[in-house]
Amino acid sequence: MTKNPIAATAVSLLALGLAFGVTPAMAAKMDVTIGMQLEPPNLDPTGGAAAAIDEVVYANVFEGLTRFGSDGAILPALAESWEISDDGLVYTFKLHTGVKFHDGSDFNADDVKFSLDRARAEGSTNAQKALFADIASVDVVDPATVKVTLSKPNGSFLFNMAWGDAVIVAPETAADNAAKPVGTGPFTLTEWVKGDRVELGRYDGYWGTPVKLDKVTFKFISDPTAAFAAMMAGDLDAYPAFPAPENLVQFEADPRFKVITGSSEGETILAMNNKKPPLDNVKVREAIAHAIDRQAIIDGAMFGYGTPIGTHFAPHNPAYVDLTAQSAYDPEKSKALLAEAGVSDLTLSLKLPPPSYARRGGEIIAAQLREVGINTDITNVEWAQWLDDVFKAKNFDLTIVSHTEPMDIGIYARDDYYFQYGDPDFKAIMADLANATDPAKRTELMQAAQKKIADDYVNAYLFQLARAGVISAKLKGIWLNSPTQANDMTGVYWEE
Amino acid sequence: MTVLSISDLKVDIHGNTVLHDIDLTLDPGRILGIVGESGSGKSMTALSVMQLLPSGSNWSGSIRVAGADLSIMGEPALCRMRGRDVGMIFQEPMTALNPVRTIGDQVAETVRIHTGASRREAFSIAREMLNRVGLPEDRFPLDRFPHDLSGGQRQRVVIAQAIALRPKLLIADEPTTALDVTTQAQILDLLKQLVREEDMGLMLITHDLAVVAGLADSIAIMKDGAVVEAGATREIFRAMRHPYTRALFTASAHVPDRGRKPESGKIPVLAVENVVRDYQQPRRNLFVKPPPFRAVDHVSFEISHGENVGLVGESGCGKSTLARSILALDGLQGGDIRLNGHVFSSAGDGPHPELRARMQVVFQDPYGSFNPRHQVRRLVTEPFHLVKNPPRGAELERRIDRALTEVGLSSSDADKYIHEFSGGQRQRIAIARALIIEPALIVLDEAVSALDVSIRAQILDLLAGLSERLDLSYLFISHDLSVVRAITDRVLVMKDGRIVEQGETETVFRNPQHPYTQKLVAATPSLEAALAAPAD
Amino acid sequence: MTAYLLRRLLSLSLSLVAASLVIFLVMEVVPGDPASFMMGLNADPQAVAALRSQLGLDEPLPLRYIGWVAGLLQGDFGISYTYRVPVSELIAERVVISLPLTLYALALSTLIAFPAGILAASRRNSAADLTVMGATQLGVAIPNFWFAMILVLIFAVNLRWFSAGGFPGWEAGFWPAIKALTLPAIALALPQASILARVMRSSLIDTLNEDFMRTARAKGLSRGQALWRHALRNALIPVLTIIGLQFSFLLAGGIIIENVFYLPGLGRLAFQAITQRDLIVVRSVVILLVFAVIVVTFLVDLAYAAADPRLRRRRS
Amino acid sequence: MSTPPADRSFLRMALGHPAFVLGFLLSALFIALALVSFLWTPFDPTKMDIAGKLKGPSLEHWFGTDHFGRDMFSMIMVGARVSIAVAFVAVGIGMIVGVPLGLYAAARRGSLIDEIIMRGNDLVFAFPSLLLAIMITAVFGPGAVNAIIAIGIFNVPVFARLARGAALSLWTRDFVLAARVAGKSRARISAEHILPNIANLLIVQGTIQFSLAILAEAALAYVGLGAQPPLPSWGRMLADAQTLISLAPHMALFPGFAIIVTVLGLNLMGDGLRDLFDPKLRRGR
Repeated sequence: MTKNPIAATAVSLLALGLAFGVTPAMAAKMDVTIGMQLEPPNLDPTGGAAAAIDEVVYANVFEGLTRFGSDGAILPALAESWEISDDGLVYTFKLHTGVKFHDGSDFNADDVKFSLDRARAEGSTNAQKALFADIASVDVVDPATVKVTLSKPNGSFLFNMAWGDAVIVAPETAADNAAKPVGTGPFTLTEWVKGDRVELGRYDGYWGTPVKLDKVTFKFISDPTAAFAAMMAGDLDAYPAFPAPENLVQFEADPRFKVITGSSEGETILAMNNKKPPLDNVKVREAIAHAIDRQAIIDGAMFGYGTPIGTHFAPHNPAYVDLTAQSAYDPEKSKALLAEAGVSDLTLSLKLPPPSYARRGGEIIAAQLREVGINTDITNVEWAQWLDDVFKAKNFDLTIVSHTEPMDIGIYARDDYYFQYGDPDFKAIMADLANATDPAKRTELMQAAQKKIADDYVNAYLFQLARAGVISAKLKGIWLNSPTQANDMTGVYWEE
Repeated sequence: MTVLSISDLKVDIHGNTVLHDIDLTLDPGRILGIVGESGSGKSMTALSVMQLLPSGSNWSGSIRVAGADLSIMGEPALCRMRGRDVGMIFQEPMTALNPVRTIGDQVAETVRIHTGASRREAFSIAREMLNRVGLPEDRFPLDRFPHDLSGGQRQRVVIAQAIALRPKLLIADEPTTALDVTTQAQILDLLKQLVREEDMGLMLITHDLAVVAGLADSIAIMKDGAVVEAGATREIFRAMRHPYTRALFTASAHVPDRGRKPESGKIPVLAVENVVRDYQQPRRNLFVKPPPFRAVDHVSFEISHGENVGLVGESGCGKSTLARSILALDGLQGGDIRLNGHVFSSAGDGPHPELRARMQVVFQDPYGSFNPRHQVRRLVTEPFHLVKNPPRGAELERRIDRALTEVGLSSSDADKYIHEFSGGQRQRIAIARALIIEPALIVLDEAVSALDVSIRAQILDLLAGLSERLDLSYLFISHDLSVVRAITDRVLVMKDGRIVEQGETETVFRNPQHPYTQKLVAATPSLEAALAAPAD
Repeated sequence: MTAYLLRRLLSLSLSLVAASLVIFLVMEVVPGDPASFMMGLNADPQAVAALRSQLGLDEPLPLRYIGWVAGLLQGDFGISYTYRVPVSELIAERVVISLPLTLYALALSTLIAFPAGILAASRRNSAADLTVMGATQLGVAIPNFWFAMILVLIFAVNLRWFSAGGFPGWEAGFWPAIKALTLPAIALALPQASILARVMRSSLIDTLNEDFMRTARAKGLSRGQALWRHALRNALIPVLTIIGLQFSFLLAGGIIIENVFYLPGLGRLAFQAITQRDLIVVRSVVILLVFAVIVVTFLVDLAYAAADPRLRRRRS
Repeated sequence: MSTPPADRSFLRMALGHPAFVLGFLLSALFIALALVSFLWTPFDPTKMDIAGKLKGPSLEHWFGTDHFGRDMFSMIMVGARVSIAVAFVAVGIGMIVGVPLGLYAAARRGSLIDEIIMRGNDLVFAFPSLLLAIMITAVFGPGAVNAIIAIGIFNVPVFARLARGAALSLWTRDFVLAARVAGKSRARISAEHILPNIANLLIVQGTIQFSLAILAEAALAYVGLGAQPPLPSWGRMLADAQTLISLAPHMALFPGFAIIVTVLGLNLMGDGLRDLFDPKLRRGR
């Protein structure tokens, strides 16, 4: 870059002009404001579980060895290429050179080793430590080459490395990333007004394809009305995961906006406490499943956005089996099953976390259950309380929650998981799956698992959460689907 | 030229006639006394002249102030008249001044509003006026606030602002009623002097015949919204043509018939010995506890069987505090009080009920002495709480009936509520309440002070009669010397918490020994003395 | 008077101590573990335990109370559990929104209430009085969050005169910031103005009935002059109390309004912190608000003394 | 026949007070709606009809239907029940606890207990009320009962202060002294003489507090901390309506009007009662 003082003055004058809004109207808009429902508690994806962290920094501020594409494919990121040993145990990553962290320091293989070792170390506060569980060692071959040795073959290792929790950080700045994130991405943090917004500015030293935006603002508007008003008033350019599906109709009718709908990884279920009588009786669980009219819930709570599911699996996955018919809406059958189980005058607690799928869905389910003679005791809880009361203490009968982690049917194999299933047969299926490498065999096992939990009516499976967002009609390059929770702004631009 | 002439004035408020047939004239340098009992329309007459009648009022007739006809003056003209041509002094000096503005400011305001004088000029006039009314600069700088001043001093400030522009007419509406007698005498003197020197006309409104008798050149007696008699003061009193004038006059000077002299020698009904009562003063400094204020300072006296004892003193002398202590409502810091020889103290649960039943009380305010939610039956029987086996049924009815008839009410009044009675009747009920358990002693705390003279005369007769018939003792507390003189056998004079003089009532009043008593007696306006004095 | 203020100060400080204890204990019984909230659904129990000790949540109760109070006295509010930044920093960021909003709303409310109250009192029972009283009755009855919703619908969504909420920051300039606070301030001010106007009116009517008002009229002041020169200052004394109360109420009571307009203010910080179990933030905000209330109460006492010379006796 | 002063021609005077009459009618309307809802509502207020959601007002559904197709009018009727019950009990708690405290403090003026009661009051006043109510419901969990407690707590000092202030001025009145001379205990005097004479004041304040409690309940329900579904509540209906306000404004308007009208009615009634009870104003009439 030239060190011409006159040019610099001109640039800053121009910047001044921008600030005062005297730029010619013709100039392309270079900034974008994105609405988000939750504010990230911090900005360190390796030190927190909140999805909101990734939604701000993933691909924008931090990068990993690999990354997700908008279609869910695994793409190279900081690793230019990689080789996998034949036994599947050794991954040799060839790194990009000339990569700089936002503080100006160089990125090299040492940073990769540091990041991976830090994440898997004892006392690590990485929320997804399991991603790194199979790593046996990380070795620096040369500044541009890293060798990762696994303790056992893991078919999803590259997938794991694409997660936000596996981004590469620099040793000097890792401790402060929560408030001052320093990554290698195309954007750097310029300001964080807590409770209001995070602003990212373009990082000029970025190694990859330059981004087309100067500035990205993530604005945190949890209140759906406020979100609606803010979009309508033009305060926001996009709200990729719009919290109020009821307003989408209005956006669709407005030429200024485009409504994007894609699928998400969120299986929304009515979870049941499988160990608590009378829910330990499969007949009672089946009765509940038959009492529920999924379409009414999707229409009533989600205003039509959502796909009915009959098991805990994402419908867009090729291995998905449609089992909705098995638990079709049939109140008469439900009543018969309850009678068969010898249950009458049943009152169940229904604890509802804050999202509207739970609060609204809960009201509808309560009404539907009442039709078959089951009373519910609704308690609205905050997430913190839900974690304590439902997730940890298992003090509940029913709850509604959307499981948004990708490919998470494995939770049914956990003994102490909150809905307390842990069936030995199911565990066996999952064990086989972990060892299977043949795609056909894997599909078969996955389908068996889906059927097993549907047959056992572990939970009542409601619908796959739609990812419905609103964007300004002129904004291009936003992800339609969400293979992971992220707002990848690297390809976003304004149409002239 | 007359400063005020009113003819055929009629005022009604919301259709009710409150004044009619008012004809008055007042010449410069003269004092016109307007006398009447409460509700006679005295104040309304004054407000008509000021044109500050309450909203919803209508007036007709003619009012001329210094020749100007008020009926043709608009509000701006009236504003120019008020304060410049007519000044007014009110009854309550404690509330007549704005508490958040300095006295200098308030006096100067009269000047500034009418003359457009500069701030400095106005303040120098204010200074002059305050000096004039007896508030010298060294003790009363202009930046004093009203709360720094006593009632009498405040009344002087009010006078100063009323006369600041030397109005032709000064209206004083009960200017001394809220003041102590010694202060009253001073204020009346001041007014008189101002009238003579400034050649103003003064319209002096009062309920107290004695006040006007000594001061006014002419007098108008009002009753029920009309002037019943008017003329030169001496003429009026000499002739007493109108029956109401006569009635008022007799009532003012009324002395009830009291035959019997108290017996002595037995155990006194009440023995007060070396009583001390201190009040904790509010802290001014966080760390230093202020010395207590001694309201009652080693007071001793006795009341014998059937004896009526008066306790006189000006406000703040400690007489009410002493009364509360005697009634065992407050604790003592020294000395003791005995009733029929038994210690009567508020310590513990208070005196034994049977003992308490020997002493009852009648308060000053006929409106605040009764729970408005109870029927008379319940009000008068409240003291039966002190009796172990209170009367019931027919016996109770008989006792209520007797108590009510005793005080001149009828037994049918038992089922009424207190708001259905007049002030005088309420005091009768208060006396009935005191009488019903047949006490030996009744404490009468300013019991007739709030009553009009004619009613007061009736209540005094009642009290005298009861004392005689029922062998009752009274402790009669009052600021009004003439009343005490009329009804008591013995009198105690109290000042600053001490009894400065006591003795046979007549002896004390005829021949006061203590200088304070002398001052009190001298300051008390006396009707007889006023009429006896030569005309000036 | 100094003694009076000193005594007030002492009793207010005692209140503050009592308040801190109450807040601390209440926060202790709030269910929900901040550490497990922060780590999420699939968190490793070891990681949660590590975080708990890192946050100092495993120390004994009295020690934590003392540590907290000692920190407060030094201006150190601790580190937010969720944001991992000093609480004082968080609060400072929020105060620059909540405080101006409060003052703005208070100014609006006073500007509306004073003329309305004076008009109504001076023309008692007139059509103007009835209109003002009717309007204030309505103003008191309207829930402010509902009013805020309607304001947004009309002025932001339909007319697009204002943005629907949010705060550009003071660095965006004074006017944009004020503009962003305007709708919230109006929503907050409406009920407050109604209350204030009613208090102003009744206080003024009481004062107008005082004897000294008659004295003023007798001096030759017109009704208007008497009102301005004598009634207003006296009538202001009870009004001051209400303004003081409203200040404290607005400072904390903006929670819902801050939510509707997604303003990052103190109330919203507290509300968020409660739901996220960021206890250290909750109790710091609450104690700060209590402190603000106490300071304002004290200031009102001072203002009393300024308005009412009876309270600043010079005679000892 | 004699009647106590408060009852004398009270009815006639009340009927001549237009604000009171209006307030009484409005409040009575909602109390009546709440009572009728126990016996009858046009529809089951919890009955959903997803297909018939968000319908505007019609002859069938007077106030339209909500986002679940429930009948808004029926919900408002039942919601009145909740609002009124919560407010009533909360104010009741405030009175039952606050008034005796205030009376006791007044009877023992200047004592340590008086001091403790008044300082305790100051303390509660110093807390930001809405925030504390949110904290209370966060501790004990959301629900109507906890909303009652949270609102009730803030009513205690209101009544304690009012009762103490009014009682203090009565304690200096002569009729109280007369009762003391009649040997009555402070407790008995408080019950017999003080309480009946401050009852008017308490009723007036109670009415005002009642309306404030309805607003507070609505605010708590609005943030999700009031009565829990399926029981309808006005505040929650507003919260539900919020995102739909431009699509189905009737969902926000009707519950909003219900709150406004009820609160307005109670306030008008309270002011009316104050006028009617106030002897100063009465004499002027």
